[in-house]
Amino acid sequence: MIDPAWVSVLSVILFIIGVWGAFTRKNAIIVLMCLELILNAANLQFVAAAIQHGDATGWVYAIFAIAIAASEVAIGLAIFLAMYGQHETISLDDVNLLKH
Amino acid sequence: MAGTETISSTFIEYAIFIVLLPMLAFPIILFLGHIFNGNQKWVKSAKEGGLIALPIMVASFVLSMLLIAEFIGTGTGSHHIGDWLSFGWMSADGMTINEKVFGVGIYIDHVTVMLLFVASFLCMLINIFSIGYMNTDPINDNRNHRFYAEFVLFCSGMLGMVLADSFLWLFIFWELMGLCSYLLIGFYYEKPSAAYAAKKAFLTTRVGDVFLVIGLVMLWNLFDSLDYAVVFNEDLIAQVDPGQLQLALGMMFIGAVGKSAQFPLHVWLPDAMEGPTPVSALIHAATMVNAGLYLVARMFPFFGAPGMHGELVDLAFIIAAIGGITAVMAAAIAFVQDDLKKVLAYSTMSQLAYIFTGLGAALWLANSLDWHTDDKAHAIVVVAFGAALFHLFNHAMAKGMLFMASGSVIHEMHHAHHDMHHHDDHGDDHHDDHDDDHFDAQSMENMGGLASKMPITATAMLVGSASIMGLPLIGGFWSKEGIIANAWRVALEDPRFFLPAACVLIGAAMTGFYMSRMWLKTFAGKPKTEVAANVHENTPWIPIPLVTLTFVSLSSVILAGMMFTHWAGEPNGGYAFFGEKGLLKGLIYEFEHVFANSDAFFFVLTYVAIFIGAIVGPGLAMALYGGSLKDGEKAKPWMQPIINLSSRVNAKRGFDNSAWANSGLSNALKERLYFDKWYDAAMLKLVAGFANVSAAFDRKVVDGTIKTIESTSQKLSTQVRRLTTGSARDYIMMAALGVLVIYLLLGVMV
Amino acid sequence: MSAQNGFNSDMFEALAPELTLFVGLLLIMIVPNLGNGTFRIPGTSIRLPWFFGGTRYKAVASPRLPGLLAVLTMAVALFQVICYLLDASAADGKVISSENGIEIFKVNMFSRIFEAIFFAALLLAAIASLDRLPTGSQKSDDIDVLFNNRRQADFYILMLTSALGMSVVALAQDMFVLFVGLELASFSTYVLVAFHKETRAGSEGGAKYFIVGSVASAVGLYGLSMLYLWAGSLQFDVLAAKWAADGATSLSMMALGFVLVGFAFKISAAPFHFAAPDAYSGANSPVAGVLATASKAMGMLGLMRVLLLITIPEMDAEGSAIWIGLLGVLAAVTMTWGNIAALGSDNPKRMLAYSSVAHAGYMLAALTAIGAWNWGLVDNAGDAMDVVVAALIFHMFVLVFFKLGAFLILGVLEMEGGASRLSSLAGLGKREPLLAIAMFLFMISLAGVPPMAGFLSKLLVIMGIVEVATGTGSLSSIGDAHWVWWLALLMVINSAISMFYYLRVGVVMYFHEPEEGRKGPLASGASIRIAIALCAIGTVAFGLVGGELIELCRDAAESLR
Amino acid sequence: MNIDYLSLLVVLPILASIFLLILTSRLNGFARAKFDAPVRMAALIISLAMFMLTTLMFLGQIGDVGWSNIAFNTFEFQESYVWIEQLGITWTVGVDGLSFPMVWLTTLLMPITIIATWNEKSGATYFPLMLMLGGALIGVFVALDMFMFYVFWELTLIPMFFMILKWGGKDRKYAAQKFFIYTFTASVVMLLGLLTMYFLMDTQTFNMQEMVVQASGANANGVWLGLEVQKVLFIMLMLGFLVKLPAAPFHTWLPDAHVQAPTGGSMMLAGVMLKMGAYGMFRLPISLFPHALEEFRFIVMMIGLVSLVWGAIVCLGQTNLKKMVAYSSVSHMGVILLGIASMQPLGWAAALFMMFAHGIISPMLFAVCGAFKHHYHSMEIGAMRGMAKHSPWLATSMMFGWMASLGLPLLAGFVAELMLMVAYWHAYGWWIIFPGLVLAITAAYYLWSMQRTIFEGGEATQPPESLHGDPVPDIDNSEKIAMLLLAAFTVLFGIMPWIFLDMMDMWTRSAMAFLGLGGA
Repeated sequence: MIDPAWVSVLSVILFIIGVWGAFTRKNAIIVLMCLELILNAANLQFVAAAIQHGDATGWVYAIFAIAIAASEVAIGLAIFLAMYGQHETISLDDVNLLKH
Repeated sequence: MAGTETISSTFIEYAIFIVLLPMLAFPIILFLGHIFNGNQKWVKSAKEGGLIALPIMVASFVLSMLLIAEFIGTGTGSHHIGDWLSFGWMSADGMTINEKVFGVGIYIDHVTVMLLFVASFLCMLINIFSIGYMNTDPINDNRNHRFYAEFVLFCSGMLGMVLADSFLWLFIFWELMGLCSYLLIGFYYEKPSAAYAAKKAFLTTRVGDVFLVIGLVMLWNLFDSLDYAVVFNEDLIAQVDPGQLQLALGMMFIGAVGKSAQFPLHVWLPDAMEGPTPVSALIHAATMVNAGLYLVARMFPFFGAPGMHGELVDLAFIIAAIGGITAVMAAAIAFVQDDLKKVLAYSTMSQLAYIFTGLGAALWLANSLDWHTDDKAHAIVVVAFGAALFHLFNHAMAKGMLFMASGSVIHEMHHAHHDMHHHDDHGDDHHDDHDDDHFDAQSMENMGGLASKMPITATAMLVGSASIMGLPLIGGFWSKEGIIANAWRVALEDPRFFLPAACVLIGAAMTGFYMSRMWLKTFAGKPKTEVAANVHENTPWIPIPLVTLTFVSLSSVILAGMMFTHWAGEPNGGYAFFGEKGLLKGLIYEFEHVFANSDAFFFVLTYVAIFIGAIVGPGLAMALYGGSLKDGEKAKPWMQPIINLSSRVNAKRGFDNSAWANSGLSNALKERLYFDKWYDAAMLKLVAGFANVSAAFDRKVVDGTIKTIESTSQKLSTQVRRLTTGSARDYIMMAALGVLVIYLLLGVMV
Repeated sequence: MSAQNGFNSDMFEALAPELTLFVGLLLIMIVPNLGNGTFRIPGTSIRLPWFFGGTRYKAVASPRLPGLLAVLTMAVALFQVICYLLDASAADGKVISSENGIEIFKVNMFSRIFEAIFFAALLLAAIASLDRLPTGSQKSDDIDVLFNNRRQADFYILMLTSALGMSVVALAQDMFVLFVGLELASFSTYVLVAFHKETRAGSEGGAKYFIVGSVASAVGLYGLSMLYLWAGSLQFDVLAAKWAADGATSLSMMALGFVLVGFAFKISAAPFHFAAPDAYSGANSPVAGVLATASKAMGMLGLMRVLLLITIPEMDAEGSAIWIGLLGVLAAVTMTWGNIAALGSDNPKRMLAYSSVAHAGYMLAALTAIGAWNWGLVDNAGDAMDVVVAALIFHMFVLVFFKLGAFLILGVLEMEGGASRLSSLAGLGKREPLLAIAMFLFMISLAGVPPMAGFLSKLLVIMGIVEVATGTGSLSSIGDAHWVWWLALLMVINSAISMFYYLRVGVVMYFHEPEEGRKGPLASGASIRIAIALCAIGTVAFGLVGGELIELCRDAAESLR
Repeated sequence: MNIDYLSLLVVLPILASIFLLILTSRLNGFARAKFDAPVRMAALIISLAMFMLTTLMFLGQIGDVGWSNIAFNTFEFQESYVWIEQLGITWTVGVDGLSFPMVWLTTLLMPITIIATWNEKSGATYFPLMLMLGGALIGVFVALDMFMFYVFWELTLIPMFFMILKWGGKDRKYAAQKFFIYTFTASVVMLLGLLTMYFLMDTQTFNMQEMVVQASGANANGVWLGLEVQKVLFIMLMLGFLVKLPAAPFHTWLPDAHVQAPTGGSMMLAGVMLKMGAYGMFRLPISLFPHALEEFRFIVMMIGLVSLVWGAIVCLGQTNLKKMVAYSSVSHMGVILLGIASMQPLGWAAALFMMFAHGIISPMLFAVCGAFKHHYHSMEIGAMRGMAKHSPWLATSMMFGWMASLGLPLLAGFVAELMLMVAYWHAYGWWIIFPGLVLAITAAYYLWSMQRTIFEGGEATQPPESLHGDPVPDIDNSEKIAMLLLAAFTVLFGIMPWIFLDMMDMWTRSAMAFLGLGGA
């Protein structure tokens, strides 16, 4: 069995990729995907920690988090769809009617 | 003088009514005038308030006379009416708080009595004169009630100032007079020149008042009181620092300079002629200008106190020097004035300067002579002080008369002009009509030869002029000789006094010249205009004060014989009228003293003064302006010789003075030595300029700072809000930056 | 304090308000759909009426029905909460835990008073919304009406779910449970913000709010996972014990930072506030009001739980909390940024959004002061903490009235055709004097002018900060006071700056002439006016006689420890 | 029956005003205009009743108080109720020699202001606001609880803000905001100072009376709270009051507020509101921090002197009548600071009397300005000349007011100036040149303005163009009554200053002794 520490490392890498993507990518869908990466990084971390501490709650947390992530994607896609309907773009940079 | 014993008396209890009656009459007349304005009964029977004011003034006069009669010769008295302000005062060590009081009361002594008489008497006469003068001039219709209201208030101010028992109340009434002078000078408010003159008068005197306040405050600090009863206490005076006291008195003197129109605060007085003539008489003779003299005379106890021996001579010199300078300066300016009232105005200034010189000399003497023990020194001091006060008296009477007489002239000129204009309505001389619009009823260039047409006025004017000039035996002669003599007496001791002494001596000749010039140009010679040829003297009321005052001026010799100078100058008031010598002996004593002085220097001095004042000055004037009346007209027998003499001198000794008249000096004098110009320029350019710059500074810099902060923060706001770019990516980026900062800060903390 | 394991009647009693919400939620979902619909038994042609779908019954077809149900639900829940608050004392509390001893919920005054804040805000917003959505004809087969009817239901369903999420946050004793509640509330609000998806602004605001918010909460979740890695549990008491034992490690600090980000977004602290103005201006006004009050209170609640339960030093321990410097800087930047930005804003909603950022700064300043509560080891340190926490609670409570009230007034204008410029408010003083007076009261209350509730709340916050800063009470100079005193100074200066833009609203209302086409009284809308009136009454009443509420807040604050 | 008269004075007008405002706010246009007259009458009756009440209190008909024997920190008509128990906040009222003259003054000015602005438009809103303002002002003066004091302090801003905003001049929008923000800014700093002080006290209390007892007990043996702290708190509190006073360089809100404010607003603003600053100084920083005052006395003096001189000089550069009068207020308020800095009971009494005298005189000045504007539609000096001819009543009122303001003896202002000069010379010697100079400058600008308004205007000059050839009107009867009343009181307190000076004197004397101040 691999050392949970490696899982944590993977989680950190995923987190960094996710955050980096969240503020570098213009495309809303890709940002949403990056968001999922962050959430998954958290899930991995929960699992790794659960293994490390021998505590089952971590698994429960992870399952909850997956559910949350799923609903988040659903809501996000719905909102982006609405946004596309109005602005005819999903580029986050181009949707800037509200500012200052 | 040591302490003031309170003399129980009947009339001092009522003395407050001398002040209160006219003061209460002020709102009453104003109110009634407001209600009945234009009502025929009000105009005819009440003379628009004139006949309400008159009984009040008479009552004041009667009360004053009763008071005076009681106090002549009995020394000083005071009557404390009550406390006005009481307040806490922290002691110097900060340990205790004492109670101090500013009280209200009446204070009577010889100076008070004299001034009280002058003020109440003249106010009453001027009131009579006003009824004749004001109510017959259509320009004053429907606003005479305002005149009488302000007039009585003015009188109450003067009477209150004289009767006050402390410098504080002196100042309060002093200011009240300032207000009334402002109102009365600006009586013809619609004339810009009157508005300007009123403002000038108030402002100039206000400058002096500021110093007076400071002086009073300093005095308060020295004595913890302003009551005469306290501050004149010699024991207390001995304890104060002479330097401080001199400063305080000097400050107060500046106030007097402003009020009495002395150099360099003299500029308001000639302009004050913008008011109606009774006002001029009031300001110049009865009230306002005397206030300054009264204030300086009030300082006598400080100078006379043994504790101050020799310490205050500098101030005495300054008083005399200001007087001397003003005497010559004003007289010189009077040379070139053509306006009848302006000549009198400058004459007032000059004569007041005499009194200041006299007071200065007297104060110097009191301060440096050991007069408390030495009888001879005592007499010198008393006579010196008395002479100054006597001149005040003489001048007030004469100048009151002169102004009323000039008012009479102007009034009649005006009427004559008005009548002619009216009768010429159907005539064909339109050119003249046009000229008449600009007719100046006050200019002596338009007069001449009035002696035959206005005998009472001319006589009064003649006596008044003689009194001012100091023609032997008449009015001011007695006092003026005394002033000149005393100035020289001091000059022998203190060489600095040569300046004022020389000034007053030269001034005597100048006075002789300009007063004669004025009389001759007005009353002698041929009429210079049609109007002057048609003047009549027929206005009621006006002659009453003129005649009265003529006799008063002429009877000055009797007062002299009654030892007026001794009585008035005696600080303890112990010297009663007739008390020592009786009238005849007194007269002999005075004559001897003046005309046959045992001291050779003063003997010569007297005759020099008489010579230049009574012969050189008038002689020059006659040479230039003398002339006989129109053929077939004759003046009264007491004037005809003078007119004849003048025409003869003019014929024999007449010379062309056009070179003088057009010289730079003459022009400078016509421009009043540029004082007004410079002051106006200073006010406009410097003060107003600075004020405008300040106002702009306040708006642009002080307020601008706030506005800049506001506009800067608005700009900052725009900048800050610009960070909200509208792009969600940027928002996340900013948040990421925020995370970094959070870690940085947490790291710092750990 | 009693512990409660598993499901039983006691638990239902303890969680009555939440259950009320749940029931209400179900009713809104079911009731508007009741109709003559039939159910065909598969394979047969027998249709059984099952009262669902089909043509709606007239009684339930009213588009207003969901709203009224929601209002009723919320009112009942609020009533239950208030009853609890009035009955309970600080010592009371009920823990609901799983069978293996993991504490999930804790019902005490602290959590209940926050629920009161949430429910009050949502109730007022719900009342205000009753007239907002188009309510057309009653004909049930009209597809548009049907659609609107559905949307009505959606709106109030989302409101109730967010209420539910918020109460979970208030009750949670486990960080993850708290997070779940937070997400539930957040998702609802994302959709509420984007509710007017037919408008460009609505969809854009929703999208931005969603993207930034979900990134922040994802980061927060990641922080939780790290915290879990560090402590092996996300129970508050476990974490607190671990923190006290280990102190700050790099892992725990890292985790703390991430968690803070999640909450900082919710309270819109700078620099995590950027989406807020966009969201507020995109959302309809009652929703924006909810974001600025309830949602912010929720974030604040989370922050307080994390910072005050886990990381605060013990009363007798030396030193301040580890985050005090961080929070101090955050507070200073947030309040100043918010105020400066609001200063020149011409859009009243954005202006209120920025002012809400500034208010977040004030609250952070108070939290900062709590970090120094044991400064100087004074006897009354506990009091000081209670006082500041109570001040914060009071502040958030009364904020509901005047901030939400201000948004509701904008809501009235929105119904007339937009409130996106300050000039929309012009002439309100003439058109509707009472509304204008109410708006003016809200504005000066926001600025902190007595005798409004906003003054009392600001006064309490400043008093709390100063009390902490002055410590034992004997200073040789002001420089010896704790530096949080300067935060108080910055706070009052900021109040002064804020006066400028609050006052401008008053000026516009009373001075300027109405815009073109805006004449006469505003479009009717009784319910929103009732909500506004309630807000105005609350603003004035709690300012004049806020004593009882302060007492309640004190008790609640005490029950936190 | 024991009636709490002071609370009545505060609560009655405020409640009445709220009632009237709500009553009429639902009405629009014509219906509302019909309410103007009854509302106005109601406001007048209420304010007159209040005036009667305070006057009867003063005359001893109510309460039988020996007014001139009230020592420092003892209060009459004292009543206390719990307000916000949880914070120790009470509603505590009381008056002493410091506050009673101001209370009386407020009740005097309220009916006079209402009369003077009898025909103000939208009276149904205006007069209730006036009542509210009056109630709030009285609240400031009678409050003995720090919280209550602050609440009323801020509450005064609101009615005044609306008065300026709704009834003001052309630039009223700017002026109203400036007025509000300036005062608010200063007062929040003051609030922080008050709260810091509260927590540094041994026994924390909002009650001013107890605070003073505590402070003076500590000050007697040392420095309460330590000198450094005292100094900082002194500055923070003074800042709030200096801005309100206003003292240079914080004075620029005043001209704007005054010029734009309606007549009634200006009258109350100059008459009472400015005095709140001076009142606050005496009530809080001076009573609590005498040591700091001693430290800062020279700075206080300099601020006063700069206000005095600068205000006067700027007056001279004004062409706007009302602005000139506004700056003259700045100048006169400088006198109060000089009085405080003199550290003499006399100087303090001078400051107190200045508050009172200026409170009677300045409303008259602004009433005149208002009438000028009302009738001639211009505020420029020189726009209308020869008022003496066209509008003798206005001209007389103007001259009276101007003369009173420039310190003419036997009018109220003189007494204060005289007392100040005495105390000031004692404390600062030759600095007296500056106040002296100001006496002259004050005369200069007043006379200059009178020359161009009352005087002149003979046949050469015409009535102003703004009248469009209409006959020049004089002031109407209500204005006449107001002017006459103000003039009468100015004379009354000029001739008989002791009416209120006695109690002020007692207060300053006992305050000085109580605070252990002294020494030149």
